[in-house]
Amino acid sequence: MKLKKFLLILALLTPGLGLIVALIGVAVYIAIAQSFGFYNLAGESGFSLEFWDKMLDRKVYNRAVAYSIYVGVISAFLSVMFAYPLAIWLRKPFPGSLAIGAMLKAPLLVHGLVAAFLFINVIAYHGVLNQLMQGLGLWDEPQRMQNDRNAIGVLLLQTWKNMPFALLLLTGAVQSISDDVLNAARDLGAGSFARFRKVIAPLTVSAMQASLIIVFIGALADFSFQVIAGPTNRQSLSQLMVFFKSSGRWNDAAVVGVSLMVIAIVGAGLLAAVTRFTLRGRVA
Amino acid sequence: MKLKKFLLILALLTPGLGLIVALIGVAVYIAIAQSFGFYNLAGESGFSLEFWDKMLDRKVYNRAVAYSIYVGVISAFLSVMFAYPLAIWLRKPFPGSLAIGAMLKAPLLVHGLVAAFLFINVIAYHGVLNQLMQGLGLWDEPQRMQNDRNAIGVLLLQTWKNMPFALLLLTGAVQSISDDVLNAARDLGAGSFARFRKVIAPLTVSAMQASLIIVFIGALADFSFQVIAGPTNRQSLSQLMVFFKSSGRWNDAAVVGVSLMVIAIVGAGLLAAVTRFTLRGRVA
Amino acid sequence: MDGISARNLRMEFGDFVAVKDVSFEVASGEFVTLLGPSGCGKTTLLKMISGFVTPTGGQIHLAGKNVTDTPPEKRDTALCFQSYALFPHLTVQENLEFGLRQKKVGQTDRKERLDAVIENLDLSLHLAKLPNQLSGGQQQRVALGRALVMRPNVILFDEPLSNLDAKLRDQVRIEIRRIQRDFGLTAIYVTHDQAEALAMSDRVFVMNGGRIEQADTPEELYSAPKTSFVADFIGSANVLEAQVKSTNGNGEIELTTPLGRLVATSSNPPKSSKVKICWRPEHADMSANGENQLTARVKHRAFQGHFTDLHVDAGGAEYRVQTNKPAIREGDVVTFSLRPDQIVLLEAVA
Amino acid sequence: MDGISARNLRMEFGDFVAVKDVSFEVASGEFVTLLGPSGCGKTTLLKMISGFVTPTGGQIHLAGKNVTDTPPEKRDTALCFQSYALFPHLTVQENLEFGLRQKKVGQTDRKERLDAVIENLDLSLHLAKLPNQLSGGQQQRVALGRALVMRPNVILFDEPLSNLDAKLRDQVRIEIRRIQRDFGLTAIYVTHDQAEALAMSDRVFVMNGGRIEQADTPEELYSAPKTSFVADFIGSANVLEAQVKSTNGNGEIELTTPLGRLVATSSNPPKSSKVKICWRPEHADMSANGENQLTARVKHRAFQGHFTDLHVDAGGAEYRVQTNKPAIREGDVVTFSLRPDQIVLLEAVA
Repeated sequence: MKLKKFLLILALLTPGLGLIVALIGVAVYIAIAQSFGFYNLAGESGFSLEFWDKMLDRKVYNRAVAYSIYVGVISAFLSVMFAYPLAIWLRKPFPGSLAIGAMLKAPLLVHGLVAAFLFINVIAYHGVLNQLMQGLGLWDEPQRMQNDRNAIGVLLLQTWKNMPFALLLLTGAVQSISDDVLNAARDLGAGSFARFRKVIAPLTVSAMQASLIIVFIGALADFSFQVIAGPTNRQSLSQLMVFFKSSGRWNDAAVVGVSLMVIAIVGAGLLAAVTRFTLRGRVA
Repeated sequence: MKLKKFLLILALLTPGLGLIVALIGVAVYIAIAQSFGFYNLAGESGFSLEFWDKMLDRKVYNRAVAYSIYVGVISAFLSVMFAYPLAIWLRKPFPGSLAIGAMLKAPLLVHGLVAAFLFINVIAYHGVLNQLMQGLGLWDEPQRMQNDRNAIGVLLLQTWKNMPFALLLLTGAVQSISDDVLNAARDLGAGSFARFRKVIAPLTVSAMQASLIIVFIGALADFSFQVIAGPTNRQSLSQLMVFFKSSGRWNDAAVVGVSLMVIAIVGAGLLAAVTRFTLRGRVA
Repeated sequence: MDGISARNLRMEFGDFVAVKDVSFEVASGEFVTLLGPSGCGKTTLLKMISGFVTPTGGQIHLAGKNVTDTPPEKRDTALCFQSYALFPHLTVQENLEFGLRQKKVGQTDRKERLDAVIENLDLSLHLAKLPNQLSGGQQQRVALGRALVMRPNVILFDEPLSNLDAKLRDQVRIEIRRIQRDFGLTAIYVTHDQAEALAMSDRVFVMNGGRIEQADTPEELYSAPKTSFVADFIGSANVLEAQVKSTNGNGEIELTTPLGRLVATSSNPPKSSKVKICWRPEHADMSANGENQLTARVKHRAFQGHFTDLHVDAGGAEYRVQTNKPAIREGDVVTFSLRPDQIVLLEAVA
Repeated sequence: MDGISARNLRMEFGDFVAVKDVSFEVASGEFVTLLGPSGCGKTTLLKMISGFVTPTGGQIHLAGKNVTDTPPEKRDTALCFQSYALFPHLTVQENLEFGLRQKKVGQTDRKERLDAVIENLDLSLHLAKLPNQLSGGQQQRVALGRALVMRPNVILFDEPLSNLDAKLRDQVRIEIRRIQRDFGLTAIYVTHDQAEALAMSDRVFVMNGGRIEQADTPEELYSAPKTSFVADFIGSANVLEAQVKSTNGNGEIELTTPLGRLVATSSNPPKSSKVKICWRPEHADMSANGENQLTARVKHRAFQGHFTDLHVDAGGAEYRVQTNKPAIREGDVVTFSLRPDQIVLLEAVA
């Protein structure tokens, strides 16, 4: 079956697609070049390790790297950790399962920024949570929860935002495991944890990896949650990049941008490897 | 099959889930209340239409509403428009289809902010595109493309970012249509466009709606693309909300936040209705 | 005793009663088939025995032990699934070992049991392969091996041949029976295919509407069905209602039927003055001029090789007749006779 | 002519040749079945006729018109799919109308054609239902109706009964044949089920390895298979090699075989001094003492109701025998004879 018309449509799309691919290629190349001193829009262009050198010495950069990785990794694991049991639970329809599924996926429909705003509203110094706790007499004075040092607010928001996505991916994967295969494992003496470890996890490893990686990359480069709910004494890499860019320090911004990409790629690879390694010998 | 342990896990999760649901409920309630003058952190609390009243009169607000809807709707339609033919094309595996699929989904793995940065890098006033065009002698002087008035940059970025998501949803839906059903349509005399309009589109309407709505809501509340690549003379609703919040004008921020939510819900409903109406009589 | 004993088993799903008060005994080493149309409760019964379904009422004993509330992972049964249900991410060897590792069987014992099964099922060439690299028949053998290696008291089969083509089905059928005998297993085999049930079983339990209608050897089921359901389900007998006109001391019974007067012989007296009777399509004798002579018009003919299936119209109703005369065509009028001992008396008509 | 004519059809997929130089004629109104195991090329051939596959070589004429390169949407054929392939989002009525609307058939004509099909297939009660509200048999009827309403020159069936249970299969089989006759359609029917092919067809094309091995009426195929493949595929004949020892003028042929000396009668002389021969399991006569008397030991027995299948061991090879004596058990030694005219001479041994 040759869908000639679809091929025609594709042919019409190709220049656009090609452009996008070329654009990405060029853009990545430029960012890398820029981080090494080329395309210097402010000063003299030419190869130089100066920008990387200086950046790697900056405390604010190193703290941002550590902080972004922290947010990315923890968010990824929390999201997947919550999503897995839910995906397994929702594998077979039961009365009310549709409603629960919809409710759990609701965050996909609420923009993160709105969620962050709502969240801040609740935990603000004069916010409703403080008022409630004081009203109940549990707290003597309002607690400062907003923009907390350990970025628990950001992690909460990231998990809240990303868990449904992981759930979506894992539900599909978990549903594709046949009842018979799970029943066979049971018939052969595997309890529910053994079934998870030996059958469900290995058979859904791709979805697990995809979830971990996508959440990790998203949370790594978080900007809006950080701006609204993040700790004030830390900066994420995105914040740093935007800061440099808005100060016109393009080469420094490029260094941060390239760092983000490298960390994203390396981190994604590591996460995939760790997942596979943990399930070693049980993965097809 | 009663997975007792999973129910146990769920029981352990319930407080957490309940908390999240309660939190969202409370947060939405507070935002609405706040927009009507309650929970005034700066001045006196109490019911008041003042904040809505004043806000609806502000030109900047009305322009932000129109602008955000513009970005949301156009991004949604562009993403779905590009994703559909690709999804149909990639329905059956063919040599190279995996690679193409992976390439098309790559934007899911690149954080939007990094993409925006790269994009800006290319089209900047002293950027590579201008240099190239001048070098080729096509342009006499550099063109100002950054932060363009019509937000074409933002639309490009939104489409680039969201198309893969729509593709993901649509591919699954399109793949679930059996070959036999498409062949039957063909055998009964339906050409490729008739097959799309009478079989493929009605059978994938849910995925189409989901794609439109998710992209719409995401683009509606866009913040980071807007900050980096958006027109400087326009503000998105998110920008406005963050602006009010950082100025300590909580009630005004709440008005914008509630507006965002209302527009998101109404817009999503309208999009779903329009889709279904267009395919009226052909949808199960 | 060492087999299976079920007492008053009952299973309700909401308002629907899937199994109604079923009791039976299966002797150790016996091969019993649960046969019936879909929805008759045979799969539910199998799931009760394997433990995936807990009966609403009644008890199941395996080897003398009450296992009614024992979960499947703790029962000494092994189930062969219709879909084979091999673990797609594990090699054949890992699939075979799965249960032994779960039950923490020691290395030496494990190896010995594995080797026995690998040899018996001729799997040695496939140990390192994944299930999707095997043919349907090979997958079936691995599934069988994975169950056998557990050395279960009872082995359960859920329509294990339905995904194989006709030729392979015959082969695997023979293989399953051989292995069941070699290992001395008690077997419960679920199928909706009467040919399979007749060919393989020591006894067949014919199920209908959640009950066992008749539990008998294949030969007995075929020659002496007790109800019209059994007569129809096994061998598609022609069933009709008859009025008993007279009986004599020799077991000869005179009947009035829609086909006219028929004479049957039976060692048992009829259950009522109005009963159902049946006769088998292949018992219509087109050459004999004996008693019970009938005339009918052929409505439909289907050549089947060593016989020809005819749908004939007689007395306003349609009957099936088999003949080995392929020359008969649609529209022909045929005459055939039925031997009195081949007319079987069934249940009373309510 | 008004039927189908195919000349030297050939289909290659990469290195694999699915159909090799196939030519045939199907008369208008004829019902032809393509029969063969999976991979024999029957479905590819059907797809060529329907237009979903363009042959690598050769030509197809429908009603005298060369349609070799005509896409399926422009061909006057209608295909009934194995999966029914109903449009799940359309009602039964909309499914039936789909093709007519595509072909822009006017309202009056559309209604008339629709009504004819609805009445003929008894679909009037289901018109407003969606396909998933119908049973398998009803879906099958809608699929049939959707094809019939197009009033095609040629109707094509791709194993249309394989998703129905045995009883329903018999009914629908009869219905398909009735409709094909009523509408005077030329039909090509693909199946791997020999019973279906024998029961339904005017002619059967037995396919093997991309070729038509034999094209004949069911009766001819059964009584006079030309090759060992046909003999085995239809009715599972016992095939063995034989050396021709002598022939006489009366068509009597003396053979030396692994079973000893056998005498066959044939109107045609053997193709070579070494040929394959076959005999059918049901032709083994356990009561006769005629020529070709053989003795064998029963290795496996499968009771099948009106006959019993035996696998017997004779001269070191295994043969299938059918008997109507259910008392024979595994291990018994049986004696049977074969009538010379029931031993069929097949192709020469290379």
